[in-house]
Amino acid sequence: MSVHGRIIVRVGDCRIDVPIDIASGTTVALIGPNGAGKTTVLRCLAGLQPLDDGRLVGADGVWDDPGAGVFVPPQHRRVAMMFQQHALISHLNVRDNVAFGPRSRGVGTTAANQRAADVLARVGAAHLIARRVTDLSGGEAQRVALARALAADPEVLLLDEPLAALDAAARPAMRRLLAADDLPTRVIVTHDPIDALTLADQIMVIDDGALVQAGSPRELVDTPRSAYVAEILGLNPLSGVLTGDQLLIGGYPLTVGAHTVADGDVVAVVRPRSVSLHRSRPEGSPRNVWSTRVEAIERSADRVRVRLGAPLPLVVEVTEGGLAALDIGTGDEVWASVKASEIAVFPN
Amino acid sequence: MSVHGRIIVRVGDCRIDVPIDIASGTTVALIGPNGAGKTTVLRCLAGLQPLDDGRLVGADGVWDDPGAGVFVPPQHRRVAMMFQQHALISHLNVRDNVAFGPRSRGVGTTAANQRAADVLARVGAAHLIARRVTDLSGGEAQRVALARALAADPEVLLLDEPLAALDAAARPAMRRLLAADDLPTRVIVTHDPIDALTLADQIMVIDDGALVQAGSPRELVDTPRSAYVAEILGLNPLSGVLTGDQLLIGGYPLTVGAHTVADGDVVAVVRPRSVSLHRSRPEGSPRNVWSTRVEAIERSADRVRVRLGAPLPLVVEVTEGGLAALDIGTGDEVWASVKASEIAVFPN
Amino acid sequence: SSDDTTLTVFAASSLTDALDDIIAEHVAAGGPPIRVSYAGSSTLAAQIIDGAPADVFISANPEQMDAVTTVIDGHGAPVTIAHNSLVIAVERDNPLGITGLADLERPDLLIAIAAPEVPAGDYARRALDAAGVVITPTTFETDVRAVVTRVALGEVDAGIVYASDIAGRDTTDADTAAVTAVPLGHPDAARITAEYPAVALDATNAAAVDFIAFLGGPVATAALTARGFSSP
Amino acid sequence: MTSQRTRRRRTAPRTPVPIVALAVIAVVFFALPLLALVLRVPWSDVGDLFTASAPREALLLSLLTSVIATACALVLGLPLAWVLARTQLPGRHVIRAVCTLTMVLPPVVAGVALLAALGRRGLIGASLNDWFGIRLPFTTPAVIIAQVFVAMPFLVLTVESALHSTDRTVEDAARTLGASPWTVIRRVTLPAVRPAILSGLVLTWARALGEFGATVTFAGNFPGTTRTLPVATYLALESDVDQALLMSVLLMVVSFVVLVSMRDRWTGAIGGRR
Amino acid sequence: MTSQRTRRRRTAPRTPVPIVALAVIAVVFFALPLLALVLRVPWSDVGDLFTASAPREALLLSLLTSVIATACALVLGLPLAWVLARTQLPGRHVIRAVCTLTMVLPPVVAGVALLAALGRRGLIGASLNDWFGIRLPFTTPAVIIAQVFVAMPFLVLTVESALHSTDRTVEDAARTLGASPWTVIRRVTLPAVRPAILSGLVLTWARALGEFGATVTFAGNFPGTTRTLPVATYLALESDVDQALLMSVLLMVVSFVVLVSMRDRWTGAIGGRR
Ligand SMILES: Nc1ncnc2c1ncn2[C@@H]1O[C@H](COP(=O)(O)OP(=O)(O)OP(=O)(O)O)[C@@H](O)[C@H]1O
Ligand SMILES: Nc1ncnc2c1ncn2[C@@H]1O[C@H](COP(=O)(O)OP(=O)(O)OP(=O)(O)O)[C@@H](O)[C@H]1O
Ligand SMILES: [Mg+2]
Ligand SMILES: [Mg+2]
Repeated sequence: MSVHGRIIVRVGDCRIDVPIDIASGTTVALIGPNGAGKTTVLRCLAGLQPLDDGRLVGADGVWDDPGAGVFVPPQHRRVAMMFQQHALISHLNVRDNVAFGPRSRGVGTTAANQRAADVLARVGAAHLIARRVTDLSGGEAQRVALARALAADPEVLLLDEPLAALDAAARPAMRRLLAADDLPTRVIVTHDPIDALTLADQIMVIDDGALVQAGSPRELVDTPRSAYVAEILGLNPLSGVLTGDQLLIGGYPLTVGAHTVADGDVVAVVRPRSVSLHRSRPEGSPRNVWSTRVEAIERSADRVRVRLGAPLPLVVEVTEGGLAALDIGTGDEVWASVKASEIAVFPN
Repeated sequence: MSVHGRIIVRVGDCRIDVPIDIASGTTVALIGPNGAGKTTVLRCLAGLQPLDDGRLVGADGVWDDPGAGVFVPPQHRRVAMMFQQHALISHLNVRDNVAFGPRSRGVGTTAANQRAADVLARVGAAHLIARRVTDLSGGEAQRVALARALAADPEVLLLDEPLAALDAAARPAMRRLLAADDLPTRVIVTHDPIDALTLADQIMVIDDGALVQAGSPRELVDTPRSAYVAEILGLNPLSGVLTGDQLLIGGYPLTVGAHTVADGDVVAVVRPRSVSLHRSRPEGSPRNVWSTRVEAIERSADRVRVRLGAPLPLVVEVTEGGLAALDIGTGDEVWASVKASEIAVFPN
Repeated sequence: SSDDTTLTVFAASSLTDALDDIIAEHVAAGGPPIRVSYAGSSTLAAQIIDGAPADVFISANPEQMDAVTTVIDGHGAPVTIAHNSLVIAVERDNPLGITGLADLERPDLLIAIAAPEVPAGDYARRALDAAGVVITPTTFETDVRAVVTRVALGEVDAGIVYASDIAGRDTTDADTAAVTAVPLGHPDAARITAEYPAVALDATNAAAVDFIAFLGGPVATAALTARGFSSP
Repeated sequence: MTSQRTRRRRTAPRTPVPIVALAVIAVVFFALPLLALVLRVPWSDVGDLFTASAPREALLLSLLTSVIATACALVLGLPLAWVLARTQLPGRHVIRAVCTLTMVLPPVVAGVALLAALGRRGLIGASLNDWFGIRLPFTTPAVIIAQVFVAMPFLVLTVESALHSTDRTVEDAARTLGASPWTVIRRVTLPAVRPAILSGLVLTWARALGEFGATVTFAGNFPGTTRTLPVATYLALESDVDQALLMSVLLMVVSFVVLVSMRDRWTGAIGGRR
Repeated sequence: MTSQRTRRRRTAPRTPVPIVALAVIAVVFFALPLLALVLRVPWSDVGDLFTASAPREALLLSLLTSVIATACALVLGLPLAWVLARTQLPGRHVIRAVCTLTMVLPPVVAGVALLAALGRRGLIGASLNDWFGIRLPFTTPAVIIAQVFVAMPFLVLTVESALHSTDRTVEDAARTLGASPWTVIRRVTLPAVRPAILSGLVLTWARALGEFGATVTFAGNFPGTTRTLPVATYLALESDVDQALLMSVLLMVVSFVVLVSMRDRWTGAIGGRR
């Protein structure tokens, strides 16, 4: 089911105004900082919160149009929403929670229970089927909440951080599940850029109630249209002033490559991989070379991120081997270099 | 404050038996799959759940010893716990929630409110200070819960997934906060191996109520003592049968390097970075070369993970450039190679 | 009683208006201050037996007086201060034309009498027996006041009540005006009357003894008669 | 009422001593008069109570009417509580107050009010009588009406209060899963407030069982049809205090057995929690 | 009672028609008799009510005693509710049943029980009298005791029920933050059950205000000290029905004003929610 329109709604002091353009069968990822309004957008789509203005149109007709006085209640939208805080029905056990959707849509008890068992198995929670939901651990509850939304067999799945409480080992399987072909149109709120980039056909970046950028993962990575988008995707954003191919960042000059941005305030983005580190001043092609200090070294399983200090607060990704070869530690002095062509600039 | 002892407790059908050895001032990360018992361990440390057996001794004396009938209630342990579901006091506003700890410990209203304001600013929630906690978004509530635990000024901080609901952009700052020197002993439950590896002095891996491995991040990455630990850290575990330097995995033979493991059932671990991909059969040193199909390609901001099919279900990490050069897509045939010395084996 | 000179009287609640008048006269005549607790005779008796601080007890029937005097030592002699005859209460202007107990046998009538457990019900039954009349009441009210209310509200067509229940009422109000008394219409039945004995619970309490005497005197009798009681 | 009510075994914090002390005083305060009452009962006569048919008849009528009244209160009271809690009805403060007034009114006056409305000359009782020949007073239904009138507010208030504190997000979740408003009410909301409903029903039943003033005023007192146990007890107090005490104790015993046998269920403590 | 009670504005699901219909019937059922009562009152006499001192005196006494009784019920009832809900006391089913019995007992019998315990010849009343010279019956404190005795169960049951459904995790959180059991009770638990406490207080106050049978039996009927408005009303029914009705309506009006002025507060609806 496709959904189009524009959500305009106030919650508290926060005004939300987001255009909606969800194509049938696609997966849309909603990302953005805390309090941006992601949950609110899902609630509007679900019909739990009426629009103040704007309009929502599903493939089956108008869902919400305050101007025209049209409002389709949640149970007639064939959506299913999974809540950030799970919202399990505490007096029903796991099976009955998951079977709730099918039973509400008129499926018989046996068939609904069968469906519950199937879906629970799919999310790796088959062993929890007879448990009281009040006895579940955080991650177990999240699996059950996900199963419950899936079991309802909706035409639009609204998932509010479906993987946040899952353990690392379970995530890949669950990601594959969320990417499965047999699922309907999906709208997934996530804080994990990797999830957004790998799962979604379209990413909507929301900040402070407004849509900052929407596009395919490729588009967003290649041309993040704001520093915020770049940062959220794990790139290094720097603000500065551009004059021709000269970029001044906090007084420090960088040379940038070919670009189409007008002179003035800009944001530059540097990928962590694009920066090289050296023990001594490097010779060669990179046009930007500077000396700095290592502020921190963060290790993950198979990569190392080096945080650099003034003049340019960049994060640099190196390999373990590279780090060993450099033989540097926190506080040491290093040389950094980046090619002009690796610096992307956008208007601020 | 240091805490030592052994937690033995039953919850439902799950028996938890975990030795505890937390040195003063260190950060301990608790990782493990959903339902492993991490939250339960925190609750025992906090004094919210009495031990069935075993013993807990803090630096200030015995905390819990069911054998001796000793039990120190939570309010006398100088711990502060942050809950997975936040557990904010819904009739108090944000400031009063955060000031609750200091006020309970006898700090005057003005000083407690000042402390609340300071700590809220530290977690990036200064603007929420006057809000009702029932009006917060998921991530906002999590910041407030974190602030509340910090403001209590405990000697042991127990944090149950403190970053799960935070947006990607906020996480680095919050990680730095959790790594700050002025914080007391910390026990952090997390599902993010990166957090465990970068924040913790000691990692405890718990599975099914038992301690699977404990050690420094380096130790765990270098010598994961089980397939589970390897998997949770993002490595590729494969089970097989070892005979000398020959490893048979589901019928497929691999050559492994020098090792000290006895013949028989073993688990082999291959790092995603150690595997190379090629369009055609590669010539050269790697002793393990095989042909397979690309099952999936997952992109993150600046790396690409390629999931390989039979005979060896491995995940391989390549660069965007590398991928472009290979010019492969899902379903294509590729050649994979891994050096014998890059395969680590452990007894199963 | 905080003030030792205050006299405490426990009186049957049907005496309320008459006794309030009498006490006013008594005080006006230089008597001590008096406080009264009105309730059903049986409640009062139970309270006195339980040690309630009463100086004078005025009962609406001899049985409760007996119950008290057999238990309490040192009481004075009970004096009957009033009688109360029975009448038939009907709606204003007697639309159904009831003229006596005999008419109550009419099958279409809804009739209320007090339950036999309470004095008024006991008297009513005796009156009916004396008249040889057999009726099927619709309800046995728990007190006689309720019988009057029923008639006043038109819920029943007739009821057997004390004369004082109707005569003693404040005639200015609408409800009471809706009730009319019809004599029993049978001489034997008319002789059945309720008796109000009063006693000083401590014969050595001069004020109490004085008050009992005052109750038997002409001032009190006049007040009681004005409220529909008959003199002993 | 809880987004995720946890049922963990936990260390119970010690109850502060002043709380225990006051609770003990409260228990003694309740238990002592009841004990004194029981001691005063002439137990040697207890056989009469069961051979005599009057108390048995009254007890049966009391049980029957109070149970039916409780059922009626449920049928009418639940919807009323729902509307008060869940709609934004403009006059709901007034409606709530109106529906609470019968608790405050002396029961006899409540009976008078019922007569004024439903009696033979009453506001609509007159029409009922003239058009349909229905006369409510002096019938068993009148007993039930009187009991419902004075006892229903207990159910309404208890349930309304609980409805306010349920977790609406759980209902939201049910709605997005396709549940109609009815299904949400039936399968999500009502089960969530079940303890409140049960305790409201107990309060209502208890009040109905003990009801005297309104009953005697509106329904009268006729053995077998309108003489309930409280009415019989009241009358017995006039003539035979011992029998009255015996009957009260009978009422107490019946209620006691019912209340104890419900154990923790009607207060919301979960069944077998240790 | 909620780990995270959300206060989002939401689309209210439409209330199903049968619910509205039944609620309307319930409202009519309550309103009609009260209306009929009000219509029957001789409003022309209303002046007398305020010039005569007796009704005013009775009203003041009723307000005073019912408020004190409610306060006593709070002081004793909260701890009792706490102990019943939060301790694993072995005999708590029995204790709860004992503390609920006075709701079922006909009020007059409750008064007899109080006399049996606290009367001058009573179980402990005799000792009180002999040793300390304290005589409770027929005093204003006796009125209050009678009211507490019959009305306190409403508070206990309402609060206990709410205590069972609070979110214990929030209390756990408070404890790890260093809060003593007292602090947890005072700053976390009691505020969380505040709506239940308020509605329990209203129920208790209402029951105490309307109390008649136990009062007249245990405390008697002395103007100024024990004649409360319901007692005065009952008495007036003997002689002057109109005045009795007027007084009842006075009682109704007072309660009505109090109830309406509390708006949604005592039922747990949050203050100004639309
Ligand atoms: N009832 C309310 N009253 C006032 N403000 C509210 C209310 N509900 C939500 N808000 C505010 O609206 C904004 C959007 O909330 P929303 O829950 O949609 O954020 P979100 O994007 O889901 O955030 P998160 O990632 O933290 O879950 C937040 O600033 C939140 O504090
Ligand atoms: N009251 C209970 N009754 C029965 N089982 C329980 C109860 N509480 C917890 N459990 C079970 O105990 C196990 C451990 O729970 P715990 O909450 O400690 O897990 P966890 O490691 O924190 O998991 P997660 O990562 O999902 O939060 C789980 O299997 C859970 O289902
Ligand atoms: Mg959210
Ligand atoms: Mg957990």
